[in-house]
Amino acid sequence: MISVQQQDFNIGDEYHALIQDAYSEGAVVTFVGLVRDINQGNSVKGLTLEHYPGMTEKSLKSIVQQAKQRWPLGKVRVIHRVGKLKLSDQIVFVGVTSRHRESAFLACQFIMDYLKNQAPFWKKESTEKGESWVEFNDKDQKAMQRWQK
Amino acid sequence: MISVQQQDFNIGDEYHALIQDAYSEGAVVTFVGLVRDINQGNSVKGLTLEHYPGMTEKSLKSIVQQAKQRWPLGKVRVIHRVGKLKLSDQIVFVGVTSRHRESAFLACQFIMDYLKNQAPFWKKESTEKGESWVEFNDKDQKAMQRWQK
Amino acid sequence: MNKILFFGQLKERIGCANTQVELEYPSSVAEVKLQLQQRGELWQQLLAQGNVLSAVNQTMASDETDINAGDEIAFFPPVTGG
Amino acid sequence: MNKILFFGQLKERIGCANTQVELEYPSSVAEVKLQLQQRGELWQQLLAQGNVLSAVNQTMASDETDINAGDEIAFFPPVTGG
Repeated sequence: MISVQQQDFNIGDEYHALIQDAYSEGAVVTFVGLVRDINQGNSVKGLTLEHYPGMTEKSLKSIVQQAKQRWPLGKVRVIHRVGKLKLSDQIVFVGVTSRHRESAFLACQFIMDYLKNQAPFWKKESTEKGESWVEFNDKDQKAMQRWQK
Repeated sequence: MISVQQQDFNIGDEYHALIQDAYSEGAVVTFVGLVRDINQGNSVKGLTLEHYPGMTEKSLKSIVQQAKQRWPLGKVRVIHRVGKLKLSDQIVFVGVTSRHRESAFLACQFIMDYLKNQAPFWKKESTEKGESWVEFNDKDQKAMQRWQK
Repeated sequence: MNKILFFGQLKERIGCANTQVELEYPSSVAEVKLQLQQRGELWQQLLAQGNVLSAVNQTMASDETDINAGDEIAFFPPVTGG
Repeated sequence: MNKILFFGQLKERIGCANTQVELEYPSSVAEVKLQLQQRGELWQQLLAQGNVLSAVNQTMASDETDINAGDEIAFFPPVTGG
């Protein structure tokens, strides 16, 4: 299930939804991304997340489908927030269940690596020097490319 | 922080403790292992986890220290339950925060792979055919060895 | 007639969130870009940037992607979510 | 005098959770194993298994690990936690 939303999310609730009736899935891996105080050398006070409505859901759905083709997964949950966020706020949640831990870890990483490269979100940070758009990080491209070998 | 305990744990509480005052850590990865209904071909009703008191804590502490030497981590939390568990019960929790998602994913996997090979816990499953000790899985040894290259 | 959307820094610098173009079909993302670049120096400069990404009907596209009547086209900088 | 502990399937099959041995120091895990194997056929057979792990003072050990007075020694099958 995929959600793109302004409101915050609760990890406990998301985790419980993931493991409900999951008698065969022994592994649950979750990732949460938070607003950090320092990014690319700037002191961050908060950020605004812009997105391309419709395409965000479509691209996340396609990423999750690709992950499900690669690994035997149980449930997958992706939440990405948009709008104004402040320091330490939750930005993104990816939760994956699988029969084995390796598949759960790999699928969760895969989804995050593809999300970082393909899902149409853009961060504008507010720092002491004013507002500025976050630059794409080449490390994220390399992280995605390793899945394509 | 490391806990070896009979009682259950709450993911929401553990997650909140991990992110408290974590202004610089943008990534949180958690792993939970649950009692699966099928293991090594047998239908599982529950299990008993035996451990070597004292050594479990010592070995988990050493594994966490090794992870902290390899990656720039914020907080690390490991909980492993012992005693009688039933189907779908939570067995183990590993939670890691880091500045970057790659470190958080790798450290969480590393801790689980080492725990599976080095922490002195033994599972006895209760299946329809009676009770039987779980056999060590070679896959787990291979999973650990990849970190030693 | 095709709807064109801009996002992120590109939208801000170009000073436009959405516009429309008239095309002869089948067209391509490259042709849309060329037509938009005729709108002035700023458009020309910004759309010529190598890192401008495009999507057609909300799916990542390339310069060679075909465009037909009613297709929604978007241009934006590299994404930075997550 | 050294305390010896057994865990898991090994404890169950050997029918003993803990025992004691008298050693001449410095001794080794291998010597402890040999001494325990003299307790009977079952002990001999079970401790000769290639997959029996050992720990000295709650740290994973090998046959070559030194044993001194007061060291706590444990033998157990491959671990299956997590």
